[in-house]
Amino acid sequence: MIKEWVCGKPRLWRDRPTALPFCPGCQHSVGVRTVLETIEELGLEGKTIFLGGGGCVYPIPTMLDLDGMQCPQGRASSIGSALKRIHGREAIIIVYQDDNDGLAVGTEPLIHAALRGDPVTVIMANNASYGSTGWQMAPAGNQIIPPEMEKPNPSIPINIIELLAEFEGVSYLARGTVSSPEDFEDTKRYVRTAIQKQIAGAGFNLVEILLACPTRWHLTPRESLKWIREEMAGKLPLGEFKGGGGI
Amino acid sequence: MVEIMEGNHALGWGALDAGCDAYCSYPVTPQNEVVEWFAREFPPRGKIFLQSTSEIESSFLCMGFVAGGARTMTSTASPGWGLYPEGMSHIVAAELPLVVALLMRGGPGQGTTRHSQMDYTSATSPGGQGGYRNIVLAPYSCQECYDFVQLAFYLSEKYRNPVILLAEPNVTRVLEQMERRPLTFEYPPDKKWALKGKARHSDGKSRLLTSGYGLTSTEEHPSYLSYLKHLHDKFEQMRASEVRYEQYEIEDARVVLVAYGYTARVSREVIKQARAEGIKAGLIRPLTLWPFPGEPIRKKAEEGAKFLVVEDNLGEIGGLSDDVRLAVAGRAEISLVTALDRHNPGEGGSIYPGKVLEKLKGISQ
Amino acid sequence: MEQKILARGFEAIGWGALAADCQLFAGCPTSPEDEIFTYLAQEFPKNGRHFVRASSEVSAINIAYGSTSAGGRVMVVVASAGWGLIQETMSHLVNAFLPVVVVLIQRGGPGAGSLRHAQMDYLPITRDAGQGNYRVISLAPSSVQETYDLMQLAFHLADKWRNPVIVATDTIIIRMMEPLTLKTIKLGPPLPEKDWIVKGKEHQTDGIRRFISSGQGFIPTRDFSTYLHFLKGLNEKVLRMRETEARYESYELEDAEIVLVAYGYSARVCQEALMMARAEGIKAGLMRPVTLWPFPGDVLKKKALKGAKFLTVEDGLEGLREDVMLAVEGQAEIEWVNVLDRNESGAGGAIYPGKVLEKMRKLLKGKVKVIKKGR
Amino acid sequence: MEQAVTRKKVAGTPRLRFPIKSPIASCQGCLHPLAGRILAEVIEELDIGGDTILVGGVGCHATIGGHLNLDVLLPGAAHGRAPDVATGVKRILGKRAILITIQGDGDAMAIGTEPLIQAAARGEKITVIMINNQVYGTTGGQLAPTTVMGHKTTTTPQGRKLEDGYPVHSAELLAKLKGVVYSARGALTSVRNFQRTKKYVKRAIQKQMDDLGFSFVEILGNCPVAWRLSPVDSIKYIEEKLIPEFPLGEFKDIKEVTN
Repeated sequence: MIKEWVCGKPRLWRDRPTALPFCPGCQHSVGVRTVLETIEELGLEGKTIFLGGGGCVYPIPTMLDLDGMQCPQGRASSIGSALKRIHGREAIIIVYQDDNDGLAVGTEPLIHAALRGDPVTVIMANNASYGSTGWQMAPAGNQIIPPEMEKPNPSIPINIIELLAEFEGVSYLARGTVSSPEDFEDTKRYVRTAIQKQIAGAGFNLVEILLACPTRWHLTPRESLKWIREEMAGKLPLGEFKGGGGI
Repeated sequence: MVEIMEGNHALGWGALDAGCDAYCSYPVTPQNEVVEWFAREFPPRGKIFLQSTSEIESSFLCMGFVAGGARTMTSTASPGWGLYPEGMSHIVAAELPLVVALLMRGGPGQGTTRHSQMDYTSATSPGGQGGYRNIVLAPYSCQECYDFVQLAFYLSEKYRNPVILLAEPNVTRVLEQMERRPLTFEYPPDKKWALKGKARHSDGKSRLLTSGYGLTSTEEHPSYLSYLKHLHDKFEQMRASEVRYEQYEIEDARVVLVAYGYTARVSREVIKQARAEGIKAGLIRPLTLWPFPGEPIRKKAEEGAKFLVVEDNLGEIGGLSDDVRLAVAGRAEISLVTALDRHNPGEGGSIYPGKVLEKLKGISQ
Repeated sequence: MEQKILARGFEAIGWGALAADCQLFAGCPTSPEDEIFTYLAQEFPKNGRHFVRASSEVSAINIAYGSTSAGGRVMVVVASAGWGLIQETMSHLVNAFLPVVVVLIQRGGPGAGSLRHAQMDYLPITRDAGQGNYRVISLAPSSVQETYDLMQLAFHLADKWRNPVIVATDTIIIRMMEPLTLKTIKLGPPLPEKDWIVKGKEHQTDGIRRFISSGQGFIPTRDFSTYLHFLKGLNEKVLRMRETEARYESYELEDAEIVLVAYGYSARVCQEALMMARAEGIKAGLMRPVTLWPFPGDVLKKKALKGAKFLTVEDGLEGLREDVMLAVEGQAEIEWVNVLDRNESGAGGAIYPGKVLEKMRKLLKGKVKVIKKGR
Repeated sequence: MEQAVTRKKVAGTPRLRFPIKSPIASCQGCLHPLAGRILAEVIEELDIGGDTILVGGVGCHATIGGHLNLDVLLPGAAHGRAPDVATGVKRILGKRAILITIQGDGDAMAIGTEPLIQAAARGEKITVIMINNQVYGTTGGQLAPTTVMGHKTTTTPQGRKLEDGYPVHSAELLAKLKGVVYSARGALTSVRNFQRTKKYVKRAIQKQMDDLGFSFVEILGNCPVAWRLSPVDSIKYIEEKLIPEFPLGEFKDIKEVTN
C-alpha cells in the first residue's frame, strides 16, 4: 500500500518567510513529520483534513499544504468526529493535539469520541508541558517542581492508553517517542497503522508520541531526550497496546 | 395542505425543507421534543442526528459539521445556553453558518422548567468574548416557527454567521394549524471555504479555517485589523438590510405596545379590548430582535406616542426595554409590564391581557 | 507600616487577593494570564491558601462555586478565550446568591482572537451573558495601584451583595510595572457573618441544616418560597446595586465641551490626549468609569444638558458607546474611537493619543458622522 | 474483616429523613429513593451526619439530597459539575468534612466526564455515587452514555446501534486512574444486592474518612417510565440485561497510599 518512500523535507511543509514558531529543541515539528511522511507515502494528501489543537500546536495547520483547521483549545476531537460523520470514507481526519489540549480541556471530547468509536486518528503529542496531565515532577537535577502543581495533592499522570484500552469503539492504541532514529521509525509505523485502520473504518485510533519540551523542563535538548527514555517511558510504557500487528 | 402541529415539530419540518444535513444537541427541558423529533425523522432519511454529551460539545460538534460544509442546526434551552457562548464566539470568528434554536426557560441559574423571556440580552448582545453579533429571529406561532427556520438557514449562509431562533416553550408546545409550503431562497452558490480534502476542491488548493485571526494571517484576511474591519462591515450590513418587524393598528395609535413571542399575542388581545373601550393602542412586533427595528419606534416617538414594553423578564434591569429606550432616545415616556406582573407566583405564571390592559389604561389618561 | 514596591499588574492582582484574605484560587493557564498563574502558584501555598490547577475554565468556576458555598473568599482568573465557558455557572452563582471574584484579562477576540491586549468584551461583561436576567458589578482598573485596590473592593462588594464581581483588566494593565503601596484599604462597616454557608450540620450554630440551591424559585429555599418571591428579591437587589455602587473618576470635566469616556488602558491614552487638547485650547474633559456596571451615566446626562459633545474611546468594535447613548438619551452628539482606529494593523496595535486628538478636532468642527438615532 | 467500627445496625425509617411536607418526588417503582436509603443508613451507622455535605447533580437523583437531614448543595451548581463543587468545598473545609456527590449516569459520565475524571486524576478525597438507570430520566428518557446496545430510548427509537456508540463501564474506567482508591458497582434488585451495595458505599466513605483518596460507587437503578416496563419487570430487566453488561463487585480497593 506504500506508494513511494520519502525523505528530506516533507513536501507538505509550506515554505514560510519566517522560521518555525517552535522553541529550540522542541519536537513538535518532528511529531508532525511522522504524520506528514506517512500521508505522503500512502498518497493521501488529497483526502486528508488536519485538525490542530490549541497551545503550542496551534500554528501547525497554517504551515501545511493540507486542508486544515486551527481548532479551539481541546475541541479538536469533537470537530474531527463531526467532520468524519459528514465526509465518511472520502476524507482522512487527523487530529494533532498536545497533552494539555487532549487530556485536560479535551477530556470529554476525547473520551466520548473513543466511546462512539468515530474512526478518526488522534495524535496525542504528550510533552508533559502543562503539568496538567499530572507531571508533578520536573526531570532530575535541582529542578524545582513546576510551580503550578500544589504539593499536598499532586495530580498523578493520566495514562490515556490505559483508559481507552477496553472501549469497544477503539481499534488501535500505541505509544512511541521520536527521541532516536529507531523510535522515530517505530512511531511512524504506529501512525501508518492507525491511518490504515481509519481507512478501513475500524474505529477510533490514537497514537501517543512522547516529545521533548526543553523550555518548560529547564533542560538542554539532549538531556530532554535522555529524560524521556529514562523517566517518562518508565511511567508511560511504549509499544502497541491494542489492535497491533498491522491490519 | 393545512396540518395541525406542535411548534417544536414545525422547527424540524422547516429544517428538513431548508435542506438541513446535520443536527446535534443535548436534551434539556423544555426543548426535548425538538431533539426527539430529529432523532425520529433524520436517520431514516439518511441525515445525521447526533446526541452530544453536553452543550459545550454540541456547539463544537456543530462547528465541525459546518466546517465540513453541512447545513447544520442545533437547539437548546436556557440552562444549556449558558455553555454556548464559547462555541458561538469561535463559530463567529471562523465565519461559519449555524442555526441555533433557543427555547427560553425561567432563569437565572437552574431556573424553572417553564417559559420566560429572560434570554433577550444574552441572544442580542451575546455573552461570548469579542463583542460579536448574531441575527435573532423571534417566531410566535407554529407557522412562523416553520418559516423562520428556513429564513434562518438562508441568512446564516448569506452572512456566514450564526442565526438564533428565540422562542418560548408555551408558544412551541401549542398544537396549531400550519401549512407546510417550503420557502425558496437563492443560497450562495457553493461553500468554497469548507474542508473536504485538498483534491476535492475545484482549484485543488488547500483550505484553512481558523478562529484565531489575531494569531494567523490568511490570504482572505492578511492582518488582524483587516479581519476586524470585515467583521464590522458585515455586522453593519446586517443592521442595514435585515431588519424585519410587523405592525398592528399602528397608524393612529397614541400608546404603542412593543413585544415579541407570547407577550405579542397577549398584546394583540389587549389592543382589541382597548380599542373597544376607545383607547387608540397599537403594536410594533420585532421579527428580528437583532438588528432591532428602531426606525418605526423613533417615528412614533416623534409623533408623541407613549410606549408600553411587555416582556416576561425583569424589565427594569434590561432586555427589550433597553433597546426601546435607545430607539426612543428620550423623546417619549416608556412604561413596562414585566415578569413581576405574572398572574401567579409559581413557575407556570404568565402575563395575562387583564394586567396589560390595566397598565395601558393607567398610561393613556 | 505601608510597604512601597515596584510591581507588575498581575502581581497587584495577587497582592490584592492576599490583602483581601482570599483563601482559594482556581484557574487554568490560558495566555495572557499564565504569568498570574505562575505567580499565584508560588504565593498562595506559602500563605496556607489553596491553589487549584483546574483542567478548564468550566472546572475552575465550579470549584469556586463549591469553595464559596463553604464560606471561603474565592478568586478565578480567566482570559477572554475561556470567558464563554464560565457563563452558565456565573448565572448559577447569581441564582444561589454566592460571592465569587472573577478576574477577566481581556485579549483580542472573537474566538481565539489574539494573544495581545484589547477591550472587546464590554457588552459580555456589563450585560447578563449567561441565561436569565441578572447583572454583575464589574470594576475596571487602569493602573497597577488601582488593580490592587479594586481587588480588595471586589471581594468586599461580592460578600456585601452575595453576588459575583468581575474585575476587567487587559494585557497592558497586567504587564505594566508601576510603584505599588501595599496597604489594606478601609471598606466601610464590617460585613455580617456568613450564616448561610455549608459546614456540616453539627457545626451550624443553630443545628439546622443549610441548603444552598442554584435553582431558587423552582426549588423552595429558606430565603425564597416561590418563583415570583425570588424574582422580586433578585430585582430589588440589582436595582439597589445600580443606585449605590456606581463609581467613576473625572478629569477637568467642569468646563469641558468635549467629554471623553474611556476605561482601562484607553483611559490612560485619553489622559495624554486631554493634555494635548488643553494645550491647543480645546476644552476637553474625561469621565473614566471605575464600575463598568453600574454605569455612572448621571454625570454624562448633566454634561449633555449643558450642550457637551461626547467621544467614547474603546479598543473594541462596539459596547461602551451603547451605554453612553443610553445615559445621554439623545441629548448630544456621540462620536467614537474604536479598535479600527489602531495605529497598526497587527495584533499588537493600540489606540494612540494622536488619533483621539484628531477625532476631537473633527468633532468640534462638526464634520463627523454622528449617531443621534437608535443603535 | 470489617475495619470500620459499626456502631449499630439501623432499621425502619432512617433518622436522617428531613420532615418535608411533599412526598418523595420519584415516579412509582423508581429505585432512586432506595439508593437514598442506603446513603442514610450508612451515614447513620458511621455517625458522620454532622460532618457530611451532600452535593447533588441535576436529574431524578436530585430528589435524594432534599430528603436527607444534611447540609446540601442541590443542585450542586450546573448539570454534571458536582465533583468540581465537592472539590471546592473539601479544599476549604479540609479533612474533617465528608463530601458525597449523588449523580445520575448522564450527569456524571456525559456532561460530567471532565469534572469526574479530572477530580479522580487529582485524587480528590471525595466520594461519588452514580446511579446508572440507562437513560436521562427527567427529560423524558433519552440516550445516556451507559445505555446498553439495543435499548430503545426516545433518541434511539430503533434501539442503540453502532453509530450511537458503545456503553461506558464507569466503575472499571475510574478504577484505572491512579488517584482512585476505591471503585465498585452494586445493584438494588434484591435484598442481597441491597446489602452488598450498602457495604460498598460504606467502604467508599470509609476511604474518605481515612483520607486515602477518591472513591466511586456505581449503582444500577431502573426507570420504569422511560423503559416502558412495570416496576417488577424493570428489576427483571436489570438482572437479565444490565448485570451481564455491567458486572457487580469491587474493581479497586487500595488499603494505603504511598506517594
